[in-house]
Amino acid sequence: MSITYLEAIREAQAKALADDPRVFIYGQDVGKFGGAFKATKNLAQEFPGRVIDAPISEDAIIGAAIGAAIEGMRPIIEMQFADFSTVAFNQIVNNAAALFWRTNVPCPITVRLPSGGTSGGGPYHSQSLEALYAHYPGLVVMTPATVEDAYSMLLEAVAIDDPVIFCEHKYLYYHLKAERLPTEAMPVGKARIARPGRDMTIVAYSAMVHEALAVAEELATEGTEVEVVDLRTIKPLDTDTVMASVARTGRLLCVGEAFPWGGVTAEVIARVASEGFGLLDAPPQRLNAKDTPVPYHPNLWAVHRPTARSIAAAARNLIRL
Amino acid sequence: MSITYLEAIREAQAKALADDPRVFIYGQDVGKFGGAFKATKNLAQEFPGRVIDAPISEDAIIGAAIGAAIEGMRPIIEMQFADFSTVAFNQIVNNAAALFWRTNVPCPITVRLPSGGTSGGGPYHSQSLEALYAHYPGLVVMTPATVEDAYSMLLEAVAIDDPVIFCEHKYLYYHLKAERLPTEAMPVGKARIARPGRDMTIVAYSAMVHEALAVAEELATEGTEVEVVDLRTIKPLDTDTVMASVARTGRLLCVGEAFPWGGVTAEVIARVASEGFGLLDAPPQRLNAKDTPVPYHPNLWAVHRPTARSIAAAARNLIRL
Amino acid sequence: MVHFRDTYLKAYQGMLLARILDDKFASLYRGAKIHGGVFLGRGQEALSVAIGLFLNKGDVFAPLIRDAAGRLAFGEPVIDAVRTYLGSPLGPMRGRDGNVHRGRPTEGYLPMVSHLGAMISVVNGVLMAHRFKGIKGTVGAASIGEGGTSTGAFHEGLNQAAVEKLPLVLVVANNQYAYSTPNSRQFACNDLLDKAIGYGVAGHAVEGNDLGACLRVMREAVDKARNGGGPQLVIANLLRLCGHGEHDDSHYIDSKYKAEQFGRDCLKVAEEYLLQEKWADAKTLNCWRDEATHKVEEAVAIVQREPTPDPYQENWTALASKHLNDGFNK
Amino acid sequence: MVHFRDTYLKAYQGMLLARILDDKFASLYRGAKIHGGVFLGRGQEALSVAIGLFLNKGDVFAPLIRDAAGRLAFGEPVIDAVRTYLGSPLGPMRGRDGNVHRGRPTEGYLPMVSHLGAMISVVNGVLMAHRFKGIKGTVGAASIGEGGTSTGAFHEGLNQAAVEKLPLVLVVANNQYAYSTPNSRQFACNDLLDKAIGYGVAGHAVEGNDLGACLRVMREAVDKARNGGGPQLVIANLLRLCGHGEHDDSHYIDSKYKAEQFGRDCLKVAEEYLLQEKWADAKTLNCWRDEATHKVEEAVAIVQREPTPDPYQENWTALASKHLNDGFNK
Ligand SMILES: Cc1ncc(C[n+]2csc(CCOP(=O)(O)OP(=O)(O)O)c2C)c(N)n1
Ligand SMILES: Cc1ncc(C[n+]2csc(CCOP(=O)(O)OP(=O)(O)O)c2C)c(N)n1
Ligand SMILES: [Mg+2]
Ligand SMILES: [Mg+2]
Repeated sequence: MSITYLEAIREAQAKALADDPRVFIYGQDVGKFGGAFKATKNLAQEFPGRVIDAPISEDAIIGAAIGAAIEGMRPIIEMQFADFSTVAFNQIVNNAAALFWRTNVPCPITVRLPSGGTSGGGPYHSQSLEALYAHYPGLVVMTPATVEDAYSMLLEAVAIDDPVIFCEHKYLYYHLKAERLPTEAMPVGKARIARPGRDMTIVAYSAMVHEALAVAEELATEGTEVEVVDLRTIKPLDTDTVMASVARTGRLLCVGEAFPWGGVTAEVIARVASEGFGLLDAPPQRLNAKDTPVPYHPNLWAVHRPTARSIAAAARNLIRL
Repeated sequence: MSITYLEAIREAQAKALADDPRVFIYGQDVGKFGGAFKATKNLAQEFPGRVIDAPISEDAIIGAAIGAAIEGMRPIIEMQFADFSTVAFNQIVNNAAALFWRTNVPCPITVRLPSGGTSGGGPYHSQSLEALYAHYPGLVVMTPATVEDAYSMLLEAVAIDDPVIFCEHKYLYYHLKAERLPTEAMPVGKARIARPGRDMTIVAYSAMVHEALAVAEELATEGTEVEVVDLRTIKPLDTDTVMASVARTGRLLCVGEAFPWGGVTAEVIARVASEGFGLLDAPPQRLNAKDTPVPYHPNLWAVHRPTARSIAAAARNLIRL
Repeated sequence: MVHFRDTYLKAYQGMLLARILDDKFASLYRGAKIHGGVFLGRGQEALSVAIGLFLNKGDVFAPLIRDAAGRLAFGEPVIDAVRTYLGSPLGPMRGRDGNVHRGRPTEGYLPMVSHLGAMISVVNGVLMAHRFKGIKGTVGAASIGEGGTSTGAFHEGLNQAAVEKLPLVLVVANNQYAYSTPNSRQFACNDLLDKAIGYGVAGHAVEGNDLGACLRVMREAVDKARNGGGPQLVIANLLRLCGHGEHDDSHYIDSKYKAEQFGRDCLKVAEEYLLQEKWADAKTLNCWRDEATHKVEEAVAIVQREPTPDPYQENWTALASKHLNDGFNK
Repeated sequence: MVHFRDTYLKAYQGMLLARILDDKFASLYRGAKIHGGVFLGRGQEALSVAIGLFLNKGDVFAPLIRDAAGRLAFGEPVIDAVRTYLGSPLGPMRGRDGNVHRGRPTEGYLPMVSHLGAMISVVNGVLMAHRFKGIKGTVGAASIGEGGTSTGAFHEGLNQAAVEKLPLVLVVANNQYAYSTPNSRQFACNDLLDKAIGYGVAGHAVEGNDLGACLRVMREAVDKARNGGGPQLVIANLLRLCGHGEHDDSHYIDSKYKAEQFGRDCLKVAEEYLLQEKWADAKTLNCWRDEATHKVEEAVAIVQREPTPDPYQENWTALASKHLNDGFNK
């Protein structure tokens, strides 16, 4: 038996619904239809009345989740694509994220954002919005890179008392498979050494972890041992694990699929440069998507975002610095 | 005669309206009333039919600006507070910002965001959102710190063929005065050495420039010469000027009033660390607002954002590193 | 009729208390004792109090800036309001948020965010949760101004309530202006009541400065919602008898409105009615006024002796899960 | 009546061309020649073509995903559509955006963003610009699905047009589903037409699969808008005769709808009418079909020989002001 990243997300939701009567799912087409990506397949049938189709009203969808959370429920919200969360932006960052700080009442909602690029997705079905949500205080932002993390982190997202932005990568939905679902998991907020190495640290998250691993594989054949750190959660960001890795390797390349200005790679480098300056044997480097909307045509898309090829080039460059 | 930062904004709009028939102003209460802050005072009377009250529909306000810009107009949009632009977020980042890249048709709109904290403003009338807009491709983000820049940069914002997010600081509205309006200006996208110094660079923008200047003044009495760089525009970010300054001083402290994760300070440090690593004699440091919503009570507010006091402490710390 | 009289008297006293509380905030503002804005409900107390009055424990209420009366009627202690305006760390918002941005979410009293319309769907969510939990017979009320009806959030929220057939009472206080913006620049329908049919919800109109009318209409709307009638849209016609905030002299309000029936001060209208019906005499009114003034002054005196927030006692963490706080505020 | 006949014939040919173009996209999709989604207007061509047909040069049109017919009628060359779907660098979107996200803004043909409702206010802005520039007699049309009426953007856009009394024709294609979501989960009014009065705009209803009816109603709506009648809300009843996208088998569509009058294929309905009126015979219809097929095949053949985008020729700059580009893509 093997299970995909997408199926893991479905299974986590099934388990959350089964284990906790406070959980319900709300979003466009999540009911009988099972969601645009089938992440809620059969859940409406298995859990009658608890998987609810919403109108095309993202702002009100999040608003309702907040109200339900105040009453002790644990809503899971599916945005049809991460990109459409921009019309729910205000409710997420100004209402959900601020509630606990303002009132001492927690707001345990999970917002699932099908994120990231796929070939032919174009500017409005490809975005990676983790940096927007991490910038605002009051949110936990998860970016699982593995089937195991997709499963266990989604369960943890539901259990956490704070609003969680769960960035699940569409490219990994079908591409990524595991043998079985995990029975235990690393704590939320801890990064993972996805591959150990002594010559250079590549910090990545979500789909880019796999590009980084491919690069590590490739560079190993050239005698360069790359350590790959999978951030798992970008807020909070596990500076300690990153710093410990850089302490071992002396070199840092940070890779993200999002737009380049600000964002995860800037935050990681700023932290390492200010708190771990002495650990660095070379200037820390970063690689992001290009500073344009995400292009539609595969030729353009393949160059817009970092890939194993461009990461390898950057890594080879860094090793020479 | 003396002129405030707020008056400079009014004057720039008056001049834009007078000089260019394509310009109009659209926003809540901007007409006869002259705007919540009086930034459009008398403009409706002086330019009949060209300063238009909008309904409480930020999404549609930006949408209409985009349509008008497509037809060759040059709309200036006033958000009543920067914080309310979150409900226009989608139109700004996904429609206005992407238009030129998608279609080769420019989208010359100026969105004025009364930004930043004032005592008693609280979580929803105090935000500094420059990082959100800088993260998305396709926008120019201006953060004027002086009366002169408020005037000349707003005129330039209107002249530029791209959508400009104009972050004007509410705290500076009345506090900041100049003798006269400028007749010439530095180019957009160029940072300014607000005060030269050889021991340390403080990079700041908007209201924080003045806090940094106060610190420079104070540290000068202790024998530390602080160079203050005013970024003026945070996208594009003038890396060259920052780097040249750090080359002179060897030390970098970057200060912003926005939330700490990501944002301007992370971006500046990431650039200097990756492109100017060798210039640094000490770890680059940063100071931002705290990672909570902006508090209401003045006691809390004064500690939430960086002030001359906390910046001075960080600067003294850095000089010892 | 006895019953109505009791309700009326109670409501009047709520209006009076709200007016006196608001007046106190205005005077504290003038004395620079309040930081930031002060937003009053002057002229809107009759409508507002009627909302709060018919809600029970277990119901939910999302008031807006002009709802001092409704908040008190819903059960807000005067001192909560004072503490929030003065930023006391002992108040429900602990100096973190202020003025009209206050509430106690776990008591069904939702603290508004500034963004107009945003609280409507939050009320819906509470009502959906009640449904999930099998709690029956509760109602949710949300306030909005006529200006707020132009927001996307208003539309999405009301439509969501209609689709879910929630017991939402959405009260639109049409005070003719949104800040300085007159209705002619805000909407183009003949009557905001015409919106009800387009959402498939019940509609009610009321003269918002007539306490008796407000009580009758609001009771009907709340009862209908409570008894399975789905969302109720209440449109009240009235006038704001103050600035948008206390910084605003409201010179832009067309004097024609002040001459209209609905431009009369609802408190005065109610007083006249009380006197006319002989439900109270001038002496009683004075006595109530003194009581209310005392209540307000007492609360202010208490709060003014309270400590102000100490930023060094603050934990500066926005998350309930302390261990997930990012490292910034170390 | 001669005039109507001409319009009808032209419209029919537009529908036919759109259908054949859509079918071609479906077949290219099945052949994996198109990356990403393919979204068809099957069953909605009568309504869509009628929108495009009554717009003139100088008018503005913001179509949505099911508007292949309206786009062509508005003047879109077939090759623009093909180039966009295939991502040709020679198309209007140059491979940067794709499929239904296409247009030529300076020709009044607005390229949709995906976010539903967002284009309505953009049309308003164009019309406001016309007013500023003293251009008279132009009209703006925007399409939306019944699902899209639940967005805040729809509400703000229609209200804005009403306040500004703009010549906006807003056409709601009520095809009973938004993706898989039936109307019962989308809105609660009896008839979407009931929304018009709440905005203070004119309302029109039409059977969306009856070309004659669509032409009559749309002409009336466009004429009224053009002649100062303010915004016009057109509600069409119809059925989508395909999946949401070509990846979707639309199994969720209730078969009862297919039995309804409005569930009949508008193209067939129009053909029958043409034959019945003897405005065309079977041979002519075949001939038109062949012509349209030829046109589409020719365009596809041309585009398939065109180069694909070269990422190394891209300047990767999102700003028109090249000198203000930030340094990332150096
Ligand atoms: C989305 C949004 N935009 C702008 C504002 C700023 N604002 C605060 S109150 C107000 C006017 C509200 O008018 P109305 O809804 O009629 O209520 P009233 O003040 O008349 O009671 C505005 C524009 C806001 N709070 N939210
Ligand atoms: C704001 C927003 N949310 C979600 C989507 C995803 N989405 C694309 S089409 C669609 C269904 C649209 O239904 P309707 O408006 O009825 O148009 P139809 O597809 O039936 O023509 C959805 C939910 C979107 N495009 N925009
Ligand atoms: Mg009002
Ligand atoms: Mg539909």
